[in-house]
Amino acid sequence: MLKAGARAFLHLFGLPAALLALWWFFAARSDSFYYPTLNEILSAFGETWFSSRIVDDVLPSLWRLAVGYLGAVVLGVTLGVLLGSHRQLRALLEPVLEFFRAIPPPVLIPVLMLFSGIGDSMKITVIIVGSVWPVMLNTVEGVRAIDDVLADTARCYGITGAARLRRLVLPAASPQIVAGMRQALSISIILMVISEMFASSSGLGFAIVQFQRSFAIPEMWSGILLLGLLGFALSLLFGLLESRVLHWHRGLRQSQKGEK
Amino acid sequence: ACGSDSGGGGKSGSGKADITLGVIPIIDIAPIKLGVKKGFFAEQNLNVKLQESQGGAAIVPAVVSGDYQFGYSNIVSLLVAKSKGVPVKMVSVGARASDDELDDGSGQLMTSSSSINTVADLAGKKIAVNTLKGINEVAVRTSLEKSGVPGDDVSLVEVPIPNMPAALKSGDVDAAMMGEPFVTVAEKQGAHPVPVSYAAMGKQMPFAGWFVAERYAADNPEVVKRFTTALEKSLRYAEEHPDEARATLDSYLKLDEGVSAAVTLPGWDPTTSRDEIENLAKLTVDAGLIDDLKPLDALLDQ
Amino acid sequence: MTSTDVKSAVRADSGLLDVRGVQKTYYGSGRTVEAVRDLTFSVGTGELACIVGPSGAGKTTLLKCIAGLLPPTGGEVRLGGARVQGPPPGMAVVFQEYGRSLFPWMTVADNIALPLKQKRTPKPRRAALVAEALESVGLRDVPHAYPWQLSGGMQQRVAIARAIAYEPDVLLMDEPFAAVDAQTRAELEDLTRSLWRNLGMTVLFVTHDIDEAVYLGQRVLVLSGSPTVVMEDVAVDLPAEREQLSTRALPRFAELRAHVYEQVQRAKTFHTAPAAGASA
Amino acid sequence: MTSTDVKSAVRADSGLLDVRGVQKTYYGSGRTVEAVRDLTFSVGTGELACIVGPSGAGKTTLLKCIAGLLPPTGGEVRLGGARVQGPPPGMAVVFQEYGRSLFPWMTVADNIALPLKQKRTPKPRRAALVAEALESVGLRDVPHAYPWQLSGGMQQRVAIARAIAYEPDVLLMDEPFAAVDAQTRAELEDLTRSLWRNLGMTVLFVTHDIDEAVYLGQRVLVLSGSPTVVMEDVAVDLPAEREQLSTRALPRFAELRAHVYEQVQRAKTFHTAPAAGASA
Amino acid sequence: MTLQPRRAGPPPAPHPRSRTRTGALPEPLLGLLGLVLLAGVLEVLPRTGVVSADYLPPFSEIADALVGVAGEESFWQALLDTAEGWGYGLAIAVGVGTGLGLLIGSVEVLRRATASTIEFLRPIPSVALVPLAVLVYGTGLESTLLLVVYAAVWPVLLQMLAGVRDVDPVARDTAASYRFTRWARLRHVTWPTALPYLMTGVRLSASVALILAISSQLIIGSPGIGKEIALAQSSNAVEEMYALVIVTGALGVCVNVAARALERRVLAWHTSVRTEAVT
Ligand SMILES: Nc1ncnc2c1ncn2[C@@H]1O[C@H](COP(=O)(O)OP(=O)(O)OP(=O)(O)O)[C@@H](O)[C@H]1O
Ligand SMILES: Nc1ncnc2c1ncn2[C@@H]1O[C@H](COP(=O)(O)OP(=O)(O)OP(=O)(O)O)[C@@H](O)[C@H]1O
Ligand SMILES: [Mg+2]
Ligand SMILES: [Mg+2]
Repeated sequence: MLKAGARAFLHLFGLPAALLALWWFFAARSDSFYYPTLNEILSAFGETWFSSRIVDDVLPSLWRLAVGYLGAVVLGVTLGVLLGSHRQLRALLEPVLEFFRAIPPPVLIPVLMLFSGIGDSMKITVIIVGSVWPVMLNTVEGVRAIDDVLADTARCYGITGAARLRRLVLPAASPQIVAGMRQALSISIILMVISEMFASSSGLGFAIVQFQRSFAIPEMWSGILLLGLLGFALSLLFGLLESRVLHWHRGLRQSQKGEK
Repeated sequence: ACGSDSGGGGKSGSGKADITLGVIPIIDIAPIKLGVKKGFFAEQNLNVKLQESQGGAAIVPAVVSGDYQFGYSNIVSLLVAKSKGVPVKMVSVGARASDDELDDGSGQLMTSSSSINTVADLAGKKIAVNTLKGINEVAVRTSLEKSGVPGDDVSLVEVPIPNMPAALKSGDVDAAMMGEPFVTVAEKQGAHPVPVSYAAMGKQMPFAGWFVAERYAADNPEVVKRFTTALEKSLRYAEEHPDEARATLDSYLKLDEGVSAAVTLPGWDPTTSRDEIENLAKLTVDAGLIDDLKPLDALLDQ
Repeated sequence: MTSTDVKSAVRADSGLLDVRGVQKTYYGSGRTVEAVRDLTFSVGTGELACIVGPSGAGKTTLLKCIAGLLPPTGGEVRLGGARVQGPPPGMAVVFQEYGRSLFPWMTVADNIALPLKQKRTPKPRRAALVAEALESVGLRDVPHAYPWQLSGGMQQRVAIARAIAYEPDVLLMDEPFAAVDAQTRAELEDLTRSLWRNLGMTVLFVTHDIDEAVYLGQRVLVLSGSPTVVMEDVAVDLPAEREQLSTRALPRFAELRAHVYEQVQRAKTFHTAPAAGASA
Repeated sequence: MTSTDVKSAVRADSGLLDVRGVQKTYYGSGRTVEAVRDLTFSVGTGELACIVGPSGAGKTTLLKCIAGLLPPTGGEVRLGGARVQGPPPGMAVVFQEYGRSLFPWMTVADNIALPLKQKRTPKPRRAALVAEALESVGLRDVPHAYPWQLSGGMQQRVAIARAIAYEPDVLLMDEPFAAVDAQTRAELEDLTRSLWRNLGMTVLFVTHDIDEAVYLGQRVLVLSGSPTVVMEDVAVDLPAEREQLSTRALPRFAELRAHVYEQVQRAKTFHTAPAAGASA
Repeated sequence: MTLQPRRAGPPPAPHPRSRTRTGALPEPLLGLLGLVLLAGVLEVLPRTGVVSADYLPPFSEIADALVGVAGEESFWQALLDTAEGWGYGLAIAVGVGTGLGLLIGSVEVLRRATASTIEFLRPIPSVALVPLAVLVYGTGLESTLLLVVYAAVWPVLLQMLAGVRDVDPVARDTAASYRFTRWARLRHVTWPTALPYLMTGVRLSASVALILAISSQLIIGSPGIGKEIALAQSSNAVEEMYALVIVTGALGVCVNVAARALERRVLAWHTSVRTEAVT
């Protein structure tokens, strides 16, 4: 038991620790202004984030992130199911969606500002608009790849409409949907940062940009560190969700390995 | 990459030197374009290449790393950078405020709201600035304090300058600190200026400058010298021939018909005096962006 | 035609199945297969007909056309007077690919209960039906297991349990007992017959086991090799009460068995160019 | 032990299969199943042994343990003297889930050729083997089709073709003829026997068809219901030359058949708690 | 489909494409229709005053500007520069992501050991790395490439990891029982299974790479469409800016068309493609 715990710990922190050590080693002998030593970053981290910034910057960011991410997931799955199950609709809309998908957020944001102002709603819109794609594309592909025998079975037994969606389409596509959601998670964080670079006065991204602009480089790195930690923490949470939603898939895929 | 001799970036001496300048595509840098065209840099045996970036995020590291030899920035950012120990120093003034605190092409507060006419009317309002913790913030806070309004009695938000007219019109912000050509654009759309501007901080006050990496300046004093000489000549020429400077604008900006004739040009007197810059530095200290005047000395010294 | 219309039409004569000139060609990437050439037959309400034919003859294809899952290239299928254009209500299908027809994200019990939920069977009745169906296929112990935790034969029996719990009017079964052991198979055969007689369903039963076809059916349809036509329609004139040992011991059983066997053997070489349809 | 060691050991007595006290328990999400309790038997080089047992008895599990695909929870499997820890060389398996064991992204011919490529069979020989194997399972016409374009029985025959083209020393087959029609089945049975006799392979053949087990095997191992033990090891003392009609007509065949049938019937209720007794 | 039952005889030879319902347009036309509708919306929105034409000009004016832009040689040079940064970046990202994905995905220990690091690195925005990139690589192509690759590698890597996990156990066992070498297993089992996932990953990456190529030009000012956009922005050349944005979007549409065509070829066997193909 203890051995398994130790191994899990090693897996979680082994590589990060090694990388940090590398940073430590190289930063210590570089005199570049832009690579502060790990010491500086860590002390900046403490000073910067264990302060009122938690409330002023981190919490608003997290709120936008949560709303934006959930919005993207809901929208992505909805669109994905629609496009995945209706070939004609997909043919009609795919080019339009691909068009928007290719437009960089820094260019898109000004346009969005025209419609949604410069408040939180704009930032949430940016997060949604940017991170809906992995969810949507994966859902489309997941829905398209539903096993034909399974689909026939559902049709025969009159499993249509909402029940079909809930009992067949979503579960069957869930491995792909979850893969898309995982992608979208980090993209949401990135877009949270990018959206907060525009018309903002609070937020994690805002803070990082300010640090960058005011040449507070250790603080900036500490912000990036925080982003990474945030991503890591959220991915752990996500892992819990994943193991609930996909436990059948795990089981199915590992069933032949026997134990575990 | 341009130029044939191996001195790219140039060792000191009077040989031909390739230099790359990091600039922002705004009207302030018209003299350089003009100067290059006029051959003032070639006279100094300098082969100049201009690299346009969006702002300090790319220019400062590029200068520090030696990818660019000279960079253009507002002085407040340079002071802040210096206060954090960024190894750069300023070699010349780049642009100055105008004489009219209601007509400054580089930094002028505009509003569409008819109820805002004086600085005092701004109390409690939302103001868009290009970058927080930068020169615009200093300008706004300084003007407010001067008018007896507490400097923090407004909320500042960051909006890129090109988006300011739209933000003004939609009422997302009450006023916006913008530069040309957007001052002219906003004016055409019915906005009017409020006496908050670079000129309001000090008429003809230098607000932007050219900087080099400390190491480069130490290794290539000769090139720096030649650069400043050519630069001075260019700035003076532009100052004295505003029509030619205006004509230059159309060569690197894609302005609408007639805009280049209408925009307000900044001042370009290159004379660099510590006192003038110290004024701005003091205001920067007052606004809380730097602690004291030490960065100023470091920026100008040697 | 609205779905209620279909429903009432089906109720009127819910089992009468009419296959008229059904033809099915698969057009695939570079491979065109005429799987079914021309099938015409009908199965009366409450009849139990078995279908035998060589592997690849098009039995599964036929069943899918009847179930409304595959549009025939030519001809039509009518059920209770209405043309089949999608899966008609009150029909259950046991697929040959039993493993893939179970929802891997649901437990065995949920797999069986889901179609009942769709039929709006009340909850207590549903639970009873699920338990009963599992019991009757000999899987009382596994309601909470997932399909992929079961052996092949167990999975197949779950698919059967799902179909019988549904209490369909028309039951289509595609080699439903292929993966179970001999004894279970015999039990399931008897189960099928008793359900059929008690519920008055129309049953179409595809099998490879000729003994099974004769033992189970009132008729045995012998299909030719691909491209498929009905080669013979054998009426099974065995007594209605059948019992594994005694019925199979009847001389008539042996006769019928031999006859069908002969037909199936002939089926493979029925067409002059036996492989013509399958070649690309 | 290096893989060359294993290889040479296997070559020495490549078919001797020794199953010693194998025990296998599946630990799943909340469901723990003791699939195989204690199996001990051995199959000599070049022997053909059939395995019968109730559905869910653990036949597939046993086969996977022998193939080195599943580590037994207890006991061990030895092949040619060496302990099986991964799939040994020269072994081919026909899986019960034939449909999923074919690679859908490859044509039928490629599916069969790929293992040969792995064995570094030279190209001309490979092509010949593929064509021959397809021919012998009656699928001459479909080398360029994809598995999902084939009927269930055809897919199963492709899986068989792949195994026989491989020319293994040890052949494990898990209900390999479940989806094919009676006549094809008979042909495949004869094919299996002739290949076995010509190539001297060791064959382990799981089936539900008791006739088939007796007809094919030199021995029939009867497994009990889960948790599984070997209930009986029946030696099939029929003449080595077998023929579908005449062999099955032998009185000894009927005796053996009846005996095994009885055993299988007993197998289901072998353990004191007869969990799986179907009641319908 | 005809209503008359058919008698035996030669097959009725319906057109293989007959599945498209009567009255429906062929797919490429439908897609074009979608784009035309979008253009219509873009025309109507500013004309009806929903948004001000000063900030979002009607499509016709954007199209005019587009024609103007297309006449300039500098535009084509910029397009070429963008395509270069994007193409190289995408190629590297897809190569690295696929390779790493296969490697990490098929070695359990690696998967466990790298999971936390991957999750840590992914949410770091490329734009935050601008100073770093400039410091190390200057303002040329290398910087753009660094930013593009950093952002675009994750979608491919993650999709690969998910795809590698999805291998059917029976297929895996089959490969194992025939003693496929590690390489053969990768090549013939893992790779085809992960391919559909990878296709999605590449499509995601392609747009991420394009976005980053343009954004980094926008910020760093290395030559390309992004720089042109920045210039148009700072000159208030609104129509021209949107014209360039439309070019960007069109690039995205092209990638998708190519990806779909590729998919029809390489995934013809996959359920998603084959069930939609003619039946
Ligand atoms: N999806 C498909 N695409 C192309 N051809 C197909 C498809 N499905 C079946 N076929 C072909 O149609 C023919 C009939 O197949 P079908 O599955 O109906 O046979 P079957 O009678 O059920 O055979 P079996 O007893 O082996 O299950 C076969 O030749 C097969 O190759
Ligand atoms: N992956 C698995 N996880 C959990 N339990 C399993 C798994 N695979 C098989 N079992 C259980 O192990 C027992 C034996 O299964 P196995 O597949 O070996 O039976 P079998 O003899 O092959 O049956 P059949 O003749 O029906 O194929 C069954 O009770 C089954 O539920
Ligand atoms: Mg079939
Ligand atoms: Mg089995």
